[in-house]
Amino acid sequence: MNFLLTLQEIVLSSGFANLSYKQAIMIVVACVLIYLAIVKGFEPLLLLPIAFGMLLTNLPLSNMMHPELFLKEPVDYNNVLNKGGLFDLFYIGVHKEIFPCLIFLGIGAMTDFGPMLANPSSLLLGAAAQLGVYVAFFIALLLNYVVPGIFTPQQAASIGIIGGADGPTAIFLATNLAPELLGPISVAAYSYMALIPLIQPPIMRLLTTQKEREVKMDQLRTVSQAEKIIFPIVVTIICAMLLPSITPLIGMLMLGNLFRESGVVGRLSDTAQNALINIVTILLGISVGATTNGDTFLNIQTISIVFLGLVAFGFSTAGGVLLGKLMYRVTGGKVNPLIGSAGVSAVPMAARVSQVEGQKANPSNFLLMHAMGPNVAGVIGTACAAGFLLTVFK
Amino acid sequence: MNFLLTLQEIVLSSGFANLSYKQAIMIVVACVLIYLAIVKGFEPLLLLPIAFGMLLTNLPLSNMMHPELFLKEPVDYNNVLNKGGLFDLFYIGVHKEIFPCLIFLGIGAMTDFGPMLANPSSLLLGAAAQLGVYVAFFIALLLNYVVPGIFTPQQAASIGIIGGADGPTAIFLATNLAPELLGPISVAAYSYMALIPLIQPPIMRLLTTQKEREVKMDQLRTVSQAEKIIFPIVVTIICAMLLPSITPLIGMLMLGNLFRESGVVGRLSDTAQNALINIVTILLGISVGATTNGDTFLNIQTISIVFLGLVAFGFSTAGGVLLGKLMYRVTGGKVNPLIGSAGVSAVPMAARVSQVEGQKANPSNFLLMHAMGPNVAGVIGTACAAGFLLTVFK
Amino acid sequence: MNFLLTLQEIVLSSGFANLSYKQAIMIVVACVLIYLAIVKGFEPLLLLPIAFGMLLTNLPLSNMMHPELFLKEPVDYNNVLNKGGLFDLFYIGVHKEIFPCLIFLGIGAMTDFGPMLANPSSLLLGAAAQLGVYVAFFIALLLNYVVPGIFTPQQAASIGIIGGADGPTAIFLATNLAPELLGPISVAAYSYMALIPLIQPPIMRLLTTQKEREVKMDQLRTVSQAEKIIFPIVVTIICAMLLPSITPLIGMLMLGNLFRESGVVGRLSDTAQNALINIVTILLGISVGATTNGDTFLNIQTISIVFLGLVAFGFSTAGGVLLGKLMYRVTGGKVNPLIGSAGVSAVPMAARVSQVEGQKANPSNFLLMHAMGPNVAGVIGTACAAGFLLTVFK
Amino acid sequence: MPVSDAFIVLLVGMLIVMVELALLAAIIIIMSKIVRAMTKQLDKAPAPEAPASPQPAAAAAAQPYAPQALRQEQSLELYNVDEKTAAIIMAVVSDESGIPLGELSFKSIKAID
Amino acid sequence: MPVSDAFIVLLVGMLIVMVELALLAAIIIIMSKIVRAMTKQLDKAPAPEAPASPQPAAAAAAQPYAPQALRQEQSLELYNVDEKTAAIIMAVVSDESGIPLGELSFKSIKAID
Amino acid sequence: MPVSDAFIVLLVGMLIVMVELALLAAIIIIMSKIVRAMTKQLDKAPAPEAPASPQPAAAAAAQPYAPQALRQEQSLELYNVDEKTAAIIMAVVSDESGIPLGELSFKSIKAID
Ligand code: NA
Ligand code: NA
Ligand code: NA
Repeated sequence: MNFLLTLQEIVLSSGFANLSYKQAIMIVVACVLIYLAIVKGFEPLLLLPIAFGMLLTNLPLSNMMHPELFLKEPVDYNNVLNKGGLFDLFYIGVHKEIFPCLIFLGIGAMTDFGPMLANPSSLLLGAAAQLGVYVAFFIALLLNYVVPGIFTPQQAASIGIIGGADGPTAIFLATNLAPELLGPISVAAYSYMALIPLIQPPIMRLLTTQKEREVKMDQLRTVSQAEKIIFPIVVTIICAMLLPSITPLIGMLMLGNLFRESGVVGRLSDTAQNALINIVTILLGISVGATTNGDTFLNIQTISIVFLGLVAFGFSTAGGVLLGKLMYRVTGGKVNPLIGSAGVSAVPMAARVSQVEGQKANPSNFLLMHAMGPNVAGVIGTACAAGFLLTVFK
Repeated sequence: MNFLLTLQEIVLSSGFANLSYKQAIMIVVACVLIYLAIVKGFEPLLLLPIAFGMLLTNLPLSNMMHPELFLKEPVDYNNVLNKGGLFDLFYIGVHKEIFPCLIFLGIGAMTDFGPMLANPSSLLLGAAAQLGVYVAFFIALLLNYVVPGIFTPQQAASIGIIGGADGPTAIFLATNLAPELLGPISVAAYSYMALIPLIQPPIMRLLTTQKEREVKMDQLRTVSQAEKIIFPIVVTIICAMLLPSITPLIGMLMLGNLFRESGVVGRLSDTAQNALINIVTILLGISVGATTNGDTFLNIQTISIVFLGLVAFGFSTAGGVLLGKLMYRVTGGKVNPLIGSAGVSAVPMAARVSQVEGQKANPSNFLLMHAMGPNVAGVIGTACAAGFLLTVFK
Repeated sequence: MNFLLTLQEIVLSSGFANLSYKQAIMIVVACVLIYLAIVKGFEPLLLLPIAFGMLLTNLPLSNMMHPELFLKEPVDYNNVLNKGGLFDLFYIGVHKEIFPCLIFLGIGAMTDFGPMLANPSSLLLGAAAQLGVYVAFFIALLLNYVVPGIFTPQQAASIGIIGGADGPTAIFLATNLAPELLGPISVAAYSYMALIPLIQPPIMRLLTTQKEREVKMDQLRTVSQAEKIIFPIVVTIICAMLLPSITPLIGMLMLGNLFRESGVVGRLSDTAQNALINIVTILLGISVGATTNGDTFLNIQTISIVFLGLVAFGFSTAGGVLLGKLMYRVTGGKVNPLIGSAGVSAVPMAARVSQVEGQKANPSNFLLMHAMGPNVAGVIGTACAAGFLLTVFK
Repeated sequence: MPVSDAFIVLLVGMLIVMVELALLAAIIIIMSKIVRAMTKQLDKAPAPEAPASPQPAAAAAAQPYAPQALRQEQSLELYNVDEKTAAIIMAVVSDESGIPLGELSFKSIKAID
Repeated sequence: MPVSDAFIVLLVGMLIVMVELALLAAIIIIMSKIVRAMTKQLDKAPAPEAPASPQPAAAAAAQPYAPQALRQEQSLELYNVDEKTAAIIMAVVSDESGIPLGELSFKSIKAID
Repeated sequence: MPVSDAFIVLLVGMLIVMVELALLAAIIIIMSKIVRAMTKQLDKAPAPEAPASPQPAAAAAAQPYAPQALRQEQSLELYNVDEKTAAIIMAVVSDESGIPLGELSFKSIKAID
């Protein structure tokens, strides 16, 4: 052993000597995402862990994630445990859908379905706002005529679901149908969710008249606790019966909501909303981010996903607003079409956008509670869309 | 691909087209249990997740649980991870006894053994109240003369432990000796625990005289912190030495209690009592409930377990009360036999029943603290009984 | 079956009939450690779980831990899951470095690097205080001349890291290089950390003059939030680039710190600092303690580790103080060398020792904030030292 | 996958989602009617939280066995405040405090003048 | 398993549980006596919680090494400081350190002048 | 491993650690200078916490979309209250509520008289 030789070895095995240009680009991208999450407030709860996972996985030789271990079915878990890095172990929770389901448990415990129960037609708006899911799927497949072989139907379906504006559902579907695209799909989904206040208003104004936007809606009726308790049980049975493949996601969402509304398991509801969802968010965020190494991320697919995600959000917004216009007609002007755009979920941001746009048209307008109906319905709608796509493509 | 054909496929692969009558019955049973948990307050912290797990697992094609993957030893965990559904993954924590042990950690951190330390003869009452465990075991084996082959000795032992009125211990033993009966045993255990205020009073009144029930007991001495700190260490060593098979359960219970009493690890004690036990309760409850699919649940065994569980609770109550009567004699009337029934644990419900019955007999009677002694001793007693049954039958 | 025979079997299969003298000694050692943790307040958050794990694993036939399952690479995890006891399952989290990394996430979220950013020369003191790591490594290897074959270079490196006074880093390195010594190394590390107020002052006084100790330092500048946010990102990139093998540890530490400083993910920061770190601390502590069964613990190696740990702490303290003296010279007396000893980390205990010693020399001296700089720098320094040793010896 | 098939997926997919959520809406309407019809009985039924785990004995003793009504109805009195302002005040308080509106209870809102 | 064997299990099982818990009772009695005999020494021993993890520096400095009783009554002495300033100092320290005022203990506040 | 090699590890190891932390120190110094140079812009930038998960609707409405400075300076108006009392009130509120003073904002404190 020799002083200088040892030093040299250390230097040669350092990351500086092994950095590829793609990794360097990805490190910059990760730093930009961290900037957006912290300074611009882009969905930081998920984008910050995702971006940091992206940073770590692209540091040369860090060796913390090997997405390839999970791409061949059946996965050899003994191999994953022996060869895998730290993030591979976290990623098992994503790959086996444990994390998205537990996040939905927490979201269920945080969600008040009251406004939707008070106005069941909200559910139709929540359904209409899935339009972007299918349109983006369709366009993704059309892209094969431009770049042959760019997306399989499974990949197209996973990209389409970005339009549902539901992170865990997008991750659930992508993990099942196109795990190789999990990274770009989740980054796109969370980024566009943060951009909803910029994306939606122009579309909403384009599709509605001033008169429609001025509509003030009747106050919502009070929903009894019994209705709120029965609701999650009914939804579980109906949704799981119609589309069995989505049972894990919808079941956990509704269990969380039952924890909340039952009033007898406050400590479980509290843990589902706090400790559990936070722990899972950290582990899921990091490991999803860590799937984005330079080679798989920097390509034409990722750029297309960024474009298709925007298309998806746009058409979902339009779908909701258009059905809102139809309801405006049918009800003789009792429904303000602006609440339709809230059907894309992204709870509660999309509902706030409806509120803001409504007040711009008519300062005495207070649409928020009405928009919360389609908003939470959109979560169920996206889960159903995901269930349909799973049934068809898995 | 064809529009109508695709629609038809979706319908044919839906749960409605695949529902068996047994599943339908189980869904109704699950809804009844949810009703009991929420509206009647039957041990909702565990019964609600169990019942929801039961609901989800019986929705056709939901495919979330495959108890059969765990029934052949050695279990092929690579297969479990590849083929298993969401609840199979949660169930690993039950099958490997991680969850019952962590729940006991939390229970230990919540339990004050002070009243028992102040009156060590409580321990004898806690032991006597295990009578139902063995009687139910015995009767379960006798049932083989009625329905040949209905229960193996291992199954009988697992059923007997219901009489201990300790959920995690029952799950621990059943997982070890008769995993195929885990579902009905845990549902029976938690349901009867909730029914203690109905089951115990008649037996208590039948076995005691008015004069006995009127006995007022001396105030308990104060227990020093040093005793409370030494106690869990001593119990761990003694119990684990006598019955090594129960070390995981009793060790974690006592570690939790040491966290509590030591006063130097408040943050660990707090987490054991809250975040950790809540997370584990959710995962354990759902996956235990999910083991009850229609085929294994709806049979003569389940009905027998419901009957034997009641027998077990009854004899445990009687055992405690009868030793209480003996102590009443021996001490010349200083012990109120009503505190004996609290030895079935089900902390603190059984102790409250003693309190209520005592006050009915003598309005100035305040037995609660005296009943807490046998009550917490019953937890240790049931663990010992489980250790004995494990030693004999595993 | 026969009454007496059954009784006899129970007795023969009890722990009392199977206790070895080494196990008895270890039980006593565990009780002494529990005493030190509770009554003397020796780092109880980790020492109490470790000691209890030690107690449980040495109860005969308790069968909760089989460290040998993890010693042959590749580990057969299917075997671990089938044959392993409760603590083997917890231990997977240690063996795969999940637990040390998650503890570092929490520590990062708890640590304020502000004092170090205000005075970057702190980092040099934090580096100098790694001297003990290498000296202890060197002496451990020299011991081979006294007891041939006592320590391999990997073992010596793992022992040396005790001098870093960072529990998770020590566990991380030992797990990687010398898992067979994990028990004694962690017990020594946490015990000596608790003894810092006894170990450091004599060395500090020996190496400094009264005049040096009297130095009052200028007030630290305020550090802006922007600097605190950029810092963890920069450290991650630089450290992971230079020593890729330490990325998991330093990455999670810095992610936790970014959670803290970003101000936009308060709920993740809170969970990292509380529920998550507490849960992991319990599981890590118990299972690390459980690796110490009598046969592997009671030998010349353990005694040597106790001795080498003290050497390591001493030389680390000296290293920090000596560089402090150099800075005192270079700056013309502006730096008080007493803050150098805080570089051993053991946050914030070592910094408090600097404060106390400074005030003894000059009652108006207030060194605490200045000592916090080297103190938190020591965490990074030890991680770098571990990264170097991993690079060389793995 | 040919374009025609993709288009069929688009159509069937939208249809399924619309039908499923319409079905849910119908069921909710029916359920609401049933619940409101029998509401007086049910409303009193929900039991108090019955902790499954040990808790301080003395405290426990005070808890009744019988189920009781949770979250009793609350009437809000307004003084010199119109409903809109009241709604805004409530929203602001909820926002500032981070407590969901459903869990806040306002007894009265009064203009300070 | 024949009935006779099942009955033996019943008997031995009850016996084992009774013996084990009786043994525990006996040990508790002995332990209590020993503890109470040496109680004066031990009672003063339990150490305060010594957090293993980093905490705010200024607050930490105030903590002594030696074990002491937690939350003892505290009288605050002021030197050349009026009450108002003292209150502000305490509030600031509490704020900076993130420790609720109730858990901070100030022994004296002195103007450095 | 021969002694000489062990000694080389000792030397190289210390060197690497010193160099790495010196490098970090240098980068921190540079970073600090840059940050302080452009500090006026950046300081106002950090956005408020934008929760990714559903939260009470009414509350949410009040939150603005645009990023804004956290912890903006606050001027406190006092009516019929001397500063000392105000400081005490603030400290008590902080203590009772468990909210660090820095995160509480008092707009005015008025004696009810
Ligand atoms: Na949606
Ligand atoms: Na019991
Ligand atoms: Na260190």
